[in-house]
Amino acid sequence: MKSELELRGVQQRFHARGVADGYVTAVDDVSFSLLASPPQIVSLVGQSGSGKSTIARNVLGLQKPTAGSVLYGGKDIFKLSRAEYDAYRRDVQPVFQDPYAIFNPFYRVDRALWKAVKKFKLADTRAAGLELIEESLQAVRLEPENVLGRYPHQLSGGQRQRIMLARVHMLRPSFIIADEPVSMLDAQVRKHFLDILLDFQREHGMTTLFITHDLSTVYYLGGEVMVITKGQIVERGSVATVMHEPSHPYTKLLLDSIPQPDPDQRWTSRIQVDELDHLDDNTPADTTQPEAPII
Amino acid sequence: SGGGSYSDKPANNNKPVATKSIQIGKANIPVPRDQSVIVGQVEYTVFDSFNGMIPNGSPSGAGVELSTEPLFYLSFATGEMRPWLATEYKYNDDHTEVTFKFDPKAHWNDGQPLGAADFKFTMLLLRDRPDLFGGGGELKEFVKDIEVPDAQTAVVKMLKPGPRFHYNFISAIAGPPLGIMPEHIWKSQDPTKFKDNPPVHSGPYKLKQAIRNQKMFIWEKDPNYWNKDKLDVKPQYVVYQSTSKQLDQASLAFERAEFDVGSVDEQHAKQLRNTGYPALQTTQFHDPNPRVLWLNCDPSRGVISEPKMRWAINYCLDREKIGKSIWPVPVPPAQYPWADYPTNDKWKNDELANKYKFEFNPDKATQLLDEIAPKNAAGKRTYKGKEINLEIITPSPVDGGEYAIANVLKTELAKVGVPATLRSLAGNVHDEKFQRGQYDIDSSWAGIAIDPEQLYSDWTSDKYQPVGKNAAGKNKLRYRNPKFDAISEKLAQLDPNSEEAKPLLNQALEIYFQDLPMLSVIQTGYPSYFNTTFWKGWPTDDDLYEVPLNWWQHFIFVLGKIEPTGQKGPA
Amino acid sequence: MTAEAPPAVAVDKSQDSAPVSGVRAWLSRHPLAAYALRRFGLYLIELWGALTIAFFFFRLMPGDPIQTLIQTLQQNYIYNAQASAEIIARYKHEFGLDGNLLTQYVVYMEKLVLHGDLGPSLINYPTPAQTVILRALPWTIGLLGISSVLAWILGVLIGAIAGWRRGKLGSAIATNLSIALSHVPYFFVALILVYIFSYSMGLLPARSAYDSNIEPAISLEFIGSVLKYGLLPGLSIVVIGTFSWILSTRMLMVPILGEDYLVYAEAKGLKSWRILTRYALRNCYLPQITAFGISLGFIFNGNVLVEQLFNYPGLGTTLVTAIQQLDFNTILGVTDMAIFSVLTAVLLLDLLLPLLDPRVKYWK
Amino acid sequence: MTMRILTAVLRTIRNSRRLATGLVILGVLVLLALFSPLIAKAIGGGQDPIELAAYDKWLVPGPGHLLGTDQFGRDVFAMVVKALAVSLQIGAIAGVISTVVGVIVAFVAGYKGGWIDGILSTFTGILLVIPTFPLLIALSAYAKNVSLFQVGVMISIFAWPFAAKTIRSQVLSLRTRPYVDLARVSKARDLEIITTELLPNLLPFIGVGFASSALGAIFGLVGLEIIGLGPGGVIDLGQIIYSAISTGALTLGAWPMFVVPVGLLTLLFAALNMVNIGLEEVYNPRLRGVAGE
Amino acid sequence: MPANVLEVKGLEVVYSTNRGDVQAVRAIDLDVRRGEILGIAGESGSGKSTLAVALLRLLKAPGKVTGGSVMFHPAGRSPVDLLKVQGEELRVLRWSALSYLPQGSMSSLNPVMRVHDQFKDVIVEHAPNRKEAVGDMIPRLLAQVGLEPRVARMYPHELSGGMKQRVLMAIAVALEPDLVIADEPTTALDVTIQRVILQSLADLRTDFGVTLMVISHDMGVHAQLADRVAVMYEGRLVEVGGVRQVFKDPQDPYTRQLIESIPRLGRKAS
Ligand SMILES: Nc1ncnc2c1ncn2[C@@H]1O[C@H](COP(=O)(O)OP(=O)(O)OP(=O)(O)O)[C@@H](O)[C@H]1O
Ligand SMILES: Nc1ncnc2c1ncn2[C@@H]1O[C@H](COP(=O)(O)OP(=O)(O)OP(=O)(O)O)[C@@H](O)[C@H]1O
Ligand SMILES: [Mg+2]
Ligand SMILES: [Mg+2]
Repeated sequence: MKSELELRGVQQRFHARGVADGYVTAVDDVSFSLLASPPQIVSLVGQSGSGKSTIARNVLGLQKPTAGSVLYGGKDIFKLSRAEYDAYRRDVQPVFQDPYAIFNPFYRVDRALWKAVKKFKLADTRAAGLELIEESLQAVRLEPENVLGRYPHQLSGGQRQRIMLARVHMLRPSFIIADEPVSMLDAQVRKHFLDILLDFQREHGMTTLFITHDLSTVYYLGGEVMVITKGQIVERGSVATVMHEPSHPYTKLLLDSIPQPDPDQRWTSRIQVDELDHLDDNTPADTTQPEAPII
Repeated sequence: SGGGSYSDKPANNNKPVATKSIQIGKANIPVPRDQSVIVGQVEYTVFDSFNGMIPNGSPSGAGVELSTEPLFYLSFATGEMRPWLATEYKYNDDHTEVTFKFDPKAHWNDGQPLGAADFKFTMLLLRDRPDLFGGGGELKEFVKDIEVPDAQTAVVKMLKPGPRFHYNFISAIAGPPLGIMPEHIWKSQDPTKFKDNPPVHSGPYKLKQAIRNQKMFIWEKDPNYWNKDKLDVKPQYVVYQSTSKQLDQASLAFERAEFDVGSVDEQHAKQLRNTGYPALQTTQFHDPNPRVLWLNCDPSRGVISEPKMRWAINYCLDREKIGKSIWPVPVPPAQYPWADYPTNDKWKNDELANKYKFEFNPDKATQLLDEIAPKNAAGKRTYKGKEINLEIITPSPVDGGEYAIANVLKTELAKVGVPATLRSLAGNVHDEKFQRGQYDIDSSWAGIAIDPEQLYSDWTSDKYQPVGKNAAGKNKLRYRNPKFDAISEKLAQLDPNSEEAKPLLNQALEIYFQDLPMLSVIQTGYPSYFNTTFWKGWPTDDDLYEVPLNWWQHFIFVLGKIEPTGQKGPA
Repeated sequence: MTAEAPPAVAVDKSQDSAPVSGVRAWLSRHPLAAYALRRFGLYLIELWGALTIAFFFFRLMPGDPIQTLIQTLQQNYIYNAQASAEIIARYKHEFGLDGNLLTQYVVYMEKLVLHGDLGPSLINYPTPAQTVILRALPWTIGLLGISSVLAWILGVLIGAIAGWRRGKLGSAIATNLSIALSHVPYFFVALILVYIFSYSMGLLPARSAYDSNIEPAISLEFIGSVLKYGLLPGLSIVVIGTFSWILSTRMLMVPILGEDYLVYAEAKGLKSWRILTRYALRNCYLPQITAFGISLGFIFNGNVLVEQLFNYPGLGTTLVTAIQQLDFNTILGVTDMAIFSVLTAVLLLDLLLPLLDPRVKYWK
Repeated sequence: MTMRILTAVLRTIRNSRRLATGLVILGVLVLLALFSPLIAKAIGGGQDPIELAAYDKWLVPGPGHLLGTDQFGRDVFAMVVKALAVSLQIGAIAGVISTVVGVIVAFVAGYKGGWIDGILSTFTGILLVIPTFPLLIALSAYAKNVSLFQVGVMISIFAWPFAAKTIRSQVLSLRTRPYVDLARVSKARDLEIITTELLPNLLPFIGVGFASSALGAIFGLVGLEIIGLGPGGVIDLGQIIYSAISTGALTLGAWPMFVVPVGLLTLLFAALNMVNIGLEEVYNPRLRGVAGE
Repeated sequence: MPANVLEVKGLEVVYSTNRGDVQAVRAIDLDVRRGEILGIAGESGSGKSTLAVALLRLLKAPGKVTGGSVMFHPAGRSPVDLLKVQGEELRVLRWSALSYLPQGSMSSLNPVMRVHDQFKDVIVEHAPNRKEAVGDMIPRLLAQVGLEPRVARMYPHELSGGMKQRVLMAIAVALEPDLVIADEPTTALDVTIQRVILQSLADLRTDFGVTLMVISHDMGVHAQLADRVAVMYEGRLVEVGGVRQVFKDPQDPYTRQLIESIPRLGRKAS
């Protein structure tokens, strides 16, 4: 029972003055569950702003849903006892979207790994810890000497993402919550990365919730898929079924819009622009206002 | 060391070495320059009110002095007492009644006669209205009634002997403690609200204009002045004006003859002299207040309440050095708590002064200190088991003379093992602490006294207040000595010039020297600066015909003596 | 949008589709009005808080201010009479110092709010403090207001250009000068200006606000005189003020330079000046407006010494005089005034900025 | 941790010439201040050169007195050196206190959010608009005998809201960074996140806050002295300048009394400003390589 | 009219860094034919953007062109070497002959100017004679990319990413330039919007006859849009050819690898 992560009627609203009723509903009555065994890969696809990251934050306990609950081993994760909380933290770990912001620019990248070693008591001695770290780095096909002791800005995006993977490899959680881990990587590195995730599933029995807007990666990974739009899951099923026999029009539109890397399969029909235009949604308007200096 | 002092040689290279001619600047005044005397003064805040009975109801140092007159003038320079509004005062034998005769010619500047009725009106108003400044107090203590047998005669009947009652009507340096007000103006007014603007006073000048934004008062000669025969002032206008806050600016204005009186400091004056500036005339003026240190005699303040401690402090005072190097101009050391005017010489007693000789002698100080405040194991002086530390305060700013005096003392005290803290406190913050006795040493000035008993009467036990309570302008020293009290009480009943008073004064002086509640440090010299471009005949060191010689009330006598040079103002 | 989740209660309420109260519905449909209302509420709270803090600061002074005050005044007049209980009682009442602290506070606030009355001033008793302040205010606004605005305009312009043409000699000079001088207090510069223009060259007056030969009136002569007398004090504020605005504008400008829209504007082949004014400057002067609003408060603080130096009949001189005489009503009045004007300026700016800058969200 | 900060500091210094220059100037000034007692001793030759009437007054600069003497016959050079120490001290005291308080308030408000933030921010906002000068006077009347330290504390009382305001807005933007989330899923506690994740990244802002409080304090002190509420027994640079002004030293030809302390202060501001700007350049990747002149 | 709009010869660009110089573009020879859509492909860091900014003369320090020539043949004007023109000459050339479509969904539009004014800017600057016609031109241009006229009155932050990108496209062709260089025009957009944009780009060529140079790392984009594709690798041009040839019969091993590594629907991980 412990090895189940379940969302039950999760709803997440945010204050947004200017919207008719004062709130936006980012996640709307979402329920699904993830099983630790057999290990699986469940993908969540949807366009930007559809609520994917919000679900990830709910699952990770970083954001308390406004309604509904996230259950871990049958218990609400916001009401766990200390021991249960420790287990939950140990078992549910993320790989985040943005490889640039995930590291504190002030520290060397090893710190993220060492912190995991210390906080989760993965090793008793420094030497043992180092061994663990090196092993995990190798598992994600990074040379420890190329990575350790470097600052984040000295590494490429792909390298950074893989360090996050190494962290997960070290922790061996039952669940990986991967929020767009590959969107910023180029094709080759991306493939590489996906292969590692598949490895994890196969060799270490980790279940992954894979969040993406890119259907081709979903296809590559296989397993289950859920399609989300406007906070609601509109379609779910095995990748094969959903990709080949989409039932929801939104899924069809998504599939249709992927540019096929084949000049012989060019689009012949046009899609209508106005059905996509929303004046107030997506693209978070940049709110970065330089702070006025105080004179 | 060094190549001498800055003002020894012309500092400004762009100026000729000796200016024989004066570059006359355009004074910032709205009246003809050659008919005006311009007095440089400090800050004014009040421009529309001339009621001295309410807080800040009247400006001071703004020329009001030229339009108000006392009953008598006393010149410290000559010792001469000049009857003015009154022609005489006369006590009865037991000093319980005093009669003032008024000059029949006297009238207010609105033409109404001035006399005994106004006197009576003013005195009774103040006696009965303790909520007015000057009200209650002395008058309530002494005045039973006032009779006015005729328009020029006022007879004050007193509740107890008051041989110094007439002091209240003498202008000695500043104005008299009590001035009289025209009954016909004030009778129908609420004295807490009335502004008396423009003021109905008497005096050779009348207010022409007060300009707030220029911080300026313009006084114009009153053509109907009642006492023209005795005093014919020469300038048509006297302008009182705030000077620049920076000394270089202020003195530049002086140099350009934009001011006739004041507006330059000693250092810049020295520079002017050295550059051959022809129109500067400097006259020394001794403030009737010597610089003194007030010492707190309250036992709760610890070691400072010991006379020996006060003597130790006395031995630490290097009066010569202070007089020579600290004060802006060289001044003599002081031993008596009054100014060294010839008028005051009669209060001196050289025999006593020699017996209690004031000298700079740190060794003697150390001896005394070892007796009362031995050093503890840590090498710190202690009094009754507590380490001593003196709190010195002063109302003077940190670059002022009194601060510097205190600073020199502090340094010397440190050398004999007495640590002290020194703080300059702004006006009321200082007064608050001073009045409440929350200090050990206060570096400031003595009060003005016409005779010593005036000082002593503030130091008696009945005026004592414990530390923390406001001593209300009286015994701020918290001095208590029954013997001194007794002498002071007897003196209070006597004419100070009488034979009986003499031995008592000597006794009091001896007690003063023994206990030293107040330490005189130096006689205070203030140079006064006059510009001779437009006016000549100012008082000089050789012919010091008047003190005080600038903006105070006695200034009218200076204005009566000066003459125009004939210099025309700039276009 | 704010990061926190709404309280569960609020969610439940909207879920069971209970009719939302009329006002709330209206407000949610008119976000600008809702914002203005909230902002105004905050303004009132801040105003009240600041006035209260200022009041208690002064009233918690140790000792008995009125007693000291009367004592001092009596000494000034060489009245040797003891301050009578009557005098003390009388002026305690006059100055609003009788009763316990809370009563004093209530009385003070009541007078202030209902009648705009700050109580009698001491430096010019019995003139009310507000009269004393209002008398000085036009001069301060004239001198400091104009020169602060001028400094702001110059500083923002030069700063923008310095950021824009960074790497050029002129820009380097402006920047480094600003670095060195932007924190120098006004009165240092004032002194140097006085030394040069007034002392050495005798060109400009360094005292007072206008020529006393001229009667104050709306005449060319008078205005000319006011300008002439205001030139030096004004200039000292403008010089240093400009430097600090240069520095901060440049700091705002430099990151903007990396913005894509500037590269894009360049690619559009627009003239350099046009890019600077329409693209770069327009994006960095808005925060400077807010900063200017806040800096208004320091006009009351920092320029006191300049006025003092020039014997200028403004608020600064009044404040110093009031301080020297411990005129609490006036000091507190000036303080209240500063608080009021800064808060009001910031309020107005906050309400106006969303209209000026399309990016500023009024629910920030 | 300390090692790491040290290397980070070294790294940043290497990256900015302006920062390095600022630090060097600052270092020289601090050294000068540290050695001021020795310098004064050397000048005085057994005697205290800044004792009143130690020498004749208003001596022109010469071999004996490099910068001449003042109106009380004190050696101006010795005064300036000692005053520099005092000014630096007051700056440091007020800078440290207001920065520490400001940082704590900013972190509590910015990180906790909610009503705590509401209250703290409103309070800071209120303090920000109260003009400090009159209040400083009221405050100094409280203290019986203000020491340098107490004056520093008083000035800090009004300086911290500035630091708090700028830093809070930074905390607000930093606390949503992914690395904070990463720390949270790594079981880090709030305090740990604040101190180890957020604080280091705020160093430049803290530096700016420190510098402006320090500068503010140095001038605040002058203001207090002018109204006679300064700390007893010490001379600071502002005081020398003020005294030069009020005595008209410039026209007397005693220019060192004005020029030297003004120069030192300007140097100090310039140094602090350079450090600030340098720090921002180094930490703000957008400014990197762009801001350099 | 010459058949080539642009003839790049031996272009070299270097970035100097404190760890030595980085050769971002190495000896590139490339012709752009009039009226075609040329795709530039290559993995991240291969120098695509550097090439674009060098051609547009927008290269900023520490970047520096160290060699080569770029002959530009605008219609109705004499050919110029883009690397040599300076100041006013360059400014005049911009937009009316050579325009730029940045990856603008977020930040290429001035946030404080209405869309309308950002159009007007270029028109006033480069075609003052058409100032009067602005009122008609803008709605027409917007309609061309499928936007309503009211968009002109909006501020950038009121537009979605896709709308911004289309506004930029409309601005890019406002003066009917000879060549439009588009750097990653769809990268930050959703697939659905990307498709719309790609459609519109194709329309632009049809409607305005402009020549397009489209930079993207997404091979799918090139397959859908380009006539010819140039593949870059480590600053070099490894292959240029017709789109079909490049995809079906890649000559260079790197190109082959690039095409193979694309995860695509219908090809599952083994
Ligand atoms: N902290 C927040 N405060 C307010 N609104 C938020 C917050 N986080 C997300 N939202 C809103 O919730 C909606 C869903 O956002 P979310 O980040 O979950 O989308 P996403 O599917 O992850 O998008 P992307 O693919 O761009 O990452 C969006 O409209 C977003 O603006
Ligand atoms: N300002 C710069 N300083 C130093 N090196 C740079 C700079 N800009 C780019 N480079 C380097 O030049 C090379 C080419 O970069 P460029 O941005 O042209 O690549 P790209 O093909 O556009 O990549 P992407 O697909 O990620 O946009 C890279 O190795 C990059 O690191
Ligand atoms: Mg997301
Ligand atoms: Mg690129």
